[in-house]
Amino acid sequence: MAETVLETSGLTMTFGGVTACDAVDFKLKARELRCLIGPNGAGKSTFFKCLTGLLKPTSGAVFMQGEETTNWHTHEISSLGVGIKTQVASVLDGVTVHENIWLAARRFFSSSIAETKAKETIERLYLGDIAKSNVGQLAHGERQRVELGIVAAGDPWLVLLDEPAAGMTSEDVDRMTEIIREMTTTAAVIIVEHDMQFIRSIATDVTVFHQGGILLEGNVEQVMSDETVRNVYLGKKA
Amino acid sequence: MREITLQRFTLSIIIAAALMLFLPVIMNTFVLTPLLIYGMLGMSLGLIWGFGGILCFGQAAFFGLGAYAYAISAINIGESTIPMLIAVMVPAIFAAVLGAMMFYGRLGDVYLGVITLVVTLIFFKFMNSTAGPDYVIGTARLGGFNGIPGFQTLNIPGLPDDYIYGDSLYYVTFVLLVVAYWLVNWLLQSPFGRVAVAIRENEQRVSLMGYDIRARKTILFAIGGAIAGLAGALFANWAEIVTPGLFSLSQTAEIIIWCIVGGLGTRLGPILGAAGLAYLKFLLGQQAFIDNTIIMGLILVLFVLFLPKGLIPAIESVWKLSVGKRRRCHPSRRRKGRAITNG
Amino acid sequence: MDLAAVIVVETVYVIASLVLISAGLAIVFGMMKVINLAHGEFMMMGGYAAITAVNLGINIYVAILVIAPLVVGVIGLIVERLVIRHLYGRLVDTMLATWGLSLFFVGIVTMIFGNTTTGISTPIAGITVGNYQINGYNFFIIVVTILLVLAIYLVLKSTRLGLIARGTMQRSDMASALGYSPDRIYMATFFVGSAVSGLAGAVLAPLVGLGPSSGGAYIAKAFITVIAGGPSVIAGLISSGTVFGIVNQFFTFAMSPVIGEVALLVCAVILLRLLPQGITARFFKGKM
Amino acid sequence: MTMDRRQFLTATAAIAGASMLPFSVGAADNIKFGSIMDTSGGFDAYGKPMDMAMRLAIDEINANGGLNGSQIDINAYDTQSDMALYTQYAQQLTRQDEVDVVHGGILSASREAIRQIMRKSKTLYFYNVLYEGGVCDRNIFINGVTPAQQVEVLIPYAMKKAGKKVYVLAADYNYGQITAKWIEKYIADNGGETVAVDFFPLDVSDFGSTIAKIQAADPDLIVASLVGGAHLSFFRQWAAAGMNKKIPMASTTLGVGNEHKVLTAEEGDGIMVAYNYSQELETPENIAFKKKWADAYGDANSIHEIAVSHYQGILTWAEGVRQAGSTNRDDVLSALETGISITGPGGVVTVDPKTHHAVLDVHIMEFEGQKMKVIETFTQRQPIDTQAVCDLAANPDDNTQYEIKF
Repeated sequence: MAETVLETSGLTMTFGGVTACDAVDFKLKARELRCLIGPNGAGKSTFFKCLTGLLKPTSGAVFMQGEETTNWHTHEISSLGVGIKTQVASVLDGVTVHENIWLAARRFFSSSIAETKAKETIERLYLGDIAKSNVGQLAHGERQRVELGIVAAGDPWLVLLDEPAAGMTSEDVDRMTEIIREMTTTAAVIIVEHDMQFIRSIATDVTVFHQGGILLEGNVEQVMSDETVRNVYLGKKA
Repeated sequence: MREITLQRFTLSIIIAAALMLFLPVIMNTFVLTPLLIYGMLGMSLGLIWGFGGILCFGQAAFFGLGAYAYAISAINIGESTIPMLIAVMVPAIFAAVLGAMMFYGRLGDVYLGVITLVVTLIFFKFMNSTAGPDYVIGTARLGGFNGIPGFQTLNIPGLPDDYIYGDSLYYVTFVLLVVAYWLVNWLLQSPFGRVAVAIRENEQRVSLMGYDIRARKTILFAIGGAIAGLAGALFANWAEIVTPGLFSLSQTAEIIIWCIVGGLGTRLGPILGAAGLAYLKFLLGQQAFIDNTIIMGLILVLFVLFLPKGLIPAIESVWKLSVGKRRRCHPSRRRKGRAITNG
Repeated sequence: MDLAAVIVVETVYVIASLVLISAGLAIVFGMMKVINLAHGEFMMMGGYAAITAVNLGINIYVAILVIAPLVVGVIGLIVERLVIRHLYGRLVDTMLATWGLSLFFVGIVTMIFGNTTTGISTPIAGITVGNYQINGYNFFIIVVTILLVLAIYLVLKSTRLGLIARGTMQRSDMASALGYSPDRIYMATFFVGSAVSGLAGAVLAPLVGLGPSSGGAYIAKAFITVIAGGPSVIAGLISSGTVFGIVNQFFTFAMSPVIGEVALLVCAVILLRLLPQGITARFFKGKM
Repeated sequence: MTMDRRQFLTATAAIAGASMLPFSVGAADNIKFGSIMDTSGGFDAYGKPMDMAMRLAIDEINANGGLNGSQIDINAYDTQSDMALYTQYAQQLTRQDEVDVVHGGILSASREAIRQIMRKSKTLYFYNVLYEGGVCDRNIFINGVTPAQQVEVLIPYAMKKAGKKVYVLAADYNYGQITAKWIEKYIADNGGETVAVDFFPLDVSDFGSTIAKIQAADPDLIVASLVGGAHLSFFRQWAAAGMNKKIPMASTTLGVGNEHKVLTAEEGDGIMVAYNYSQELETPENIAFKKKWADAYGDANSIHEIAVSHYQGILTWAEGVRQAGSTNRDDVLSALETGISITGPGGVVTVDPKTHHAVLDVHIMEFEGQKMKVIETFTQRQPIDTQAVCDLAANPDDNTQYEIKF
């Protein structure tokens, strides 16, 4: 139960003279759900991109299930069984919902199993009605859900989500919460998020980023009531 | 699902066979053969550009390379079977190397265009400067601007004196085009092809799914190179001479125009675009009233402006519209039409 | 020693002519992210405009420096209004459409002037360096190029248009944010870019034979120079022009003009592989 | 584009004929004359006047009652300077139009493409262009000047005028490569020294470094076998550097496409050439020819060397048909192989039976005020380069382009 599936040590990312991520040490256990929060520019998105291979960290290391993945390419990291959703919905516009999800499943399973997986995922995410539609024609919330389906289709053991609730209706958010909860039965999940309401509804533990480093980690209520956090995060926001 | 594919396969074979026998009735085979060859060449770019999203300004390089590889090996070997294989392999390997260099270097669209264009120019300039007697591969003189004439042309495998030319070259070309078409079709329906289309749609997403897009693009590029190479070899056999003009900018431009006019992202579009425009060029050559380049230029500009998707999708949608009207009373059947959109 | 001087002059000349033939394309690409593949034909038409004007008895310098840029600028304006403006933001489509235009212009010029090579003589006599004669016109080209680069620099640096243009280079929505119609800015930029292409074609016309398909000889080189130069117009042009010019001349003198050309192309491929965003994306960042 | 009504009508008729009807229907007993020529694209400066010469010749024959009582129909195709179309139209001419003879092709590459098709289909073929020599094939007749005919007289003349150190510039393809060898041979034969030979692909147009290199070598004479529009800039840049006043120049190609009229007098004056034809020839045949041309096309300015060569080639073929009394290929071949002669604007042209090349007059000329002034005339020169390697009487089945070795 207490096995660590993701770990970073001294993860640092500098752009020119600016240090966006400053020697971050971070650990995540199997089937844990963790939210990364913090004001804009706190470094949480940079940290996220370093985990997913979209950015190559300046120094430090990333370990996934004990294996060092520091300078790996994105596709190599996701091939380990990591599901990733980026900030802006990244889906395949010109093809159908089913094709999107099938392709994601096909990376890990044979064609016929992928077909079953895709069907299951489509059921699970309530995408049945639009399974044959081209993703390009869908509404924002639906696209976000399709991307979640892509993430889920490969049966990942680690899921990384960047702002999954952004721009969604409350109904969509509820559905999303339910889906993510279900994911945690098999996978560890990291969510980068602004929406405090969503975070409260879903998370137990949060990590607060500030000025490129980790300010505080702990239970969501406890963190929210912390004076320092209120100052740097909520204070600034107001 | 499988039954439908089989049915469609049989049906298309029958259509192809009927076309193959019918076309020579209305047109001479020596006019038809190059149209088929250009169709194959158009298809090769249609595959990597229309389905793989790789805009290659250098498809002429693979075409020329195939033709030259055939001519040079045919002079050295004599019998045509192995040279045909070489003519497919050489451009494929070259495309793989070039593709690996570009895709592993993560070059963007425009830069890809520049590099492929530059590579074509290098071939053009190099081949043009090989007139001297020092440029020899085996017993074949490269010949510079004048090119290489007088090589062994296609023969029945194993019988170097039984040439396949004229009408029989037409039939062989037709069969090869149909085979290549079906291979491309099969490829596009396979997981590899579906991933390729996905890469065209959104590289980052596919990479996030865990697919190595660099390797896949490289392989697709090599397949496109191989088909262009085959077209080049057939062209060499038909023209019985290869010249550096095969590598020229205008040749490259024409291939791109074929694809745009026919319709990118369709399987038949580039083939029909190529054959149609090549025939138009052939007809224009028999008059002296208007310069051919004006027409080609206008066609390209007008298509980009008004029909950027090309003829085939336009015809398809018009047809669907009219069929849709007729079928309005059976709303249950309307869904069917769109399943093709991604193919 | 004299030979060394001659080689230096020839090299500077090659660099200058690379910058000159690429400038119009660079302006349009830098400001508008539009690659005008009819650039070579714009140059060719600049050449024809100058030659026609000279044949009509107009002073050769007026023809080259005033008439040719104006004529081609106006052609550019028409092209922008009729074709390019419908395609903003569609990089590949503009490339294809301008490629079509280039074929079209070749055809039109062939119909008007015939497909024969024409030209005018250079207005400047040869210059003697020690035992050598150098084409005096080379110096004219070098001077025109320097003046052109200075002019672009001054316009960008100290005029209002330049300010907006620089803003637009960084962010395409800048012009509208500043309260200017981007449509107007693009139109003006394309006019200037076309005029510079016309100027380049006219300046080179006395040196090379001019035919309807002459443009093809320039477009590839200009295209490569601009792309390899990267996002900054002036720094990009000068840096890539210098690299390519030196490589080209070194191999030309050491071996032959063909090897020189091929070396230039190979160098371009290597450069783009190493610096895929162009030289100025890595060095001279943020310069003009 | 200049085109008179008749040309337009023929052109439209040709489209109609070829596109509407899959198989052409001409008047059954008319002679079918096939023409295949670049009248657009990069080489049309050569091709257009050749096409005009061809139409002039055929109209003239038809006006005089045709050949053996039959009128001649022209089947003409524009290959647009595109190699693919050469093969295509050549096949069209032989298989669909079933013509009696084909005249045409300009560049050597196009000739090699056409030649093989004509040979296979046993259609008589005439190639009427100044070229590098060495083609040995019984099915083809070649009417242009070859290097030995031209270079052998030009080089001694130029060397006598300029000096013994020679720098050779040549176009980098078959023609240039082979001609450069001949030039070197004759330089050596006349006791001179070849300082350097530089080859330039046809699209090179910047000769700055070459001009510097030439000066470093400091020759007495330049011989230029440069071809096409891009290479024309060499002569401009040469003059712009003031070199035309310092080192004399001879050329084996300049003027063939009327380049002396494109260069200014300033740039061109003094360049030495040797060809079969000059507009300045004062023979009655030439005066009559220029008048006919001017009557048909407005003025005679566009006439050039290979247009005349083409005209003479057609006259030669017509004479062959007359003597054979039919258009049957073998009969015409035998008639031509008797060594028949015609007198054209460029003088007497005789078929050499051994090589199927032409025996003709060559004139040494100098550019002067955008004209080619005739200095000296050498009559009835044999194509000795090709004669040295080719004997069709002994080997009628030969099908090679020999590269002449010394």
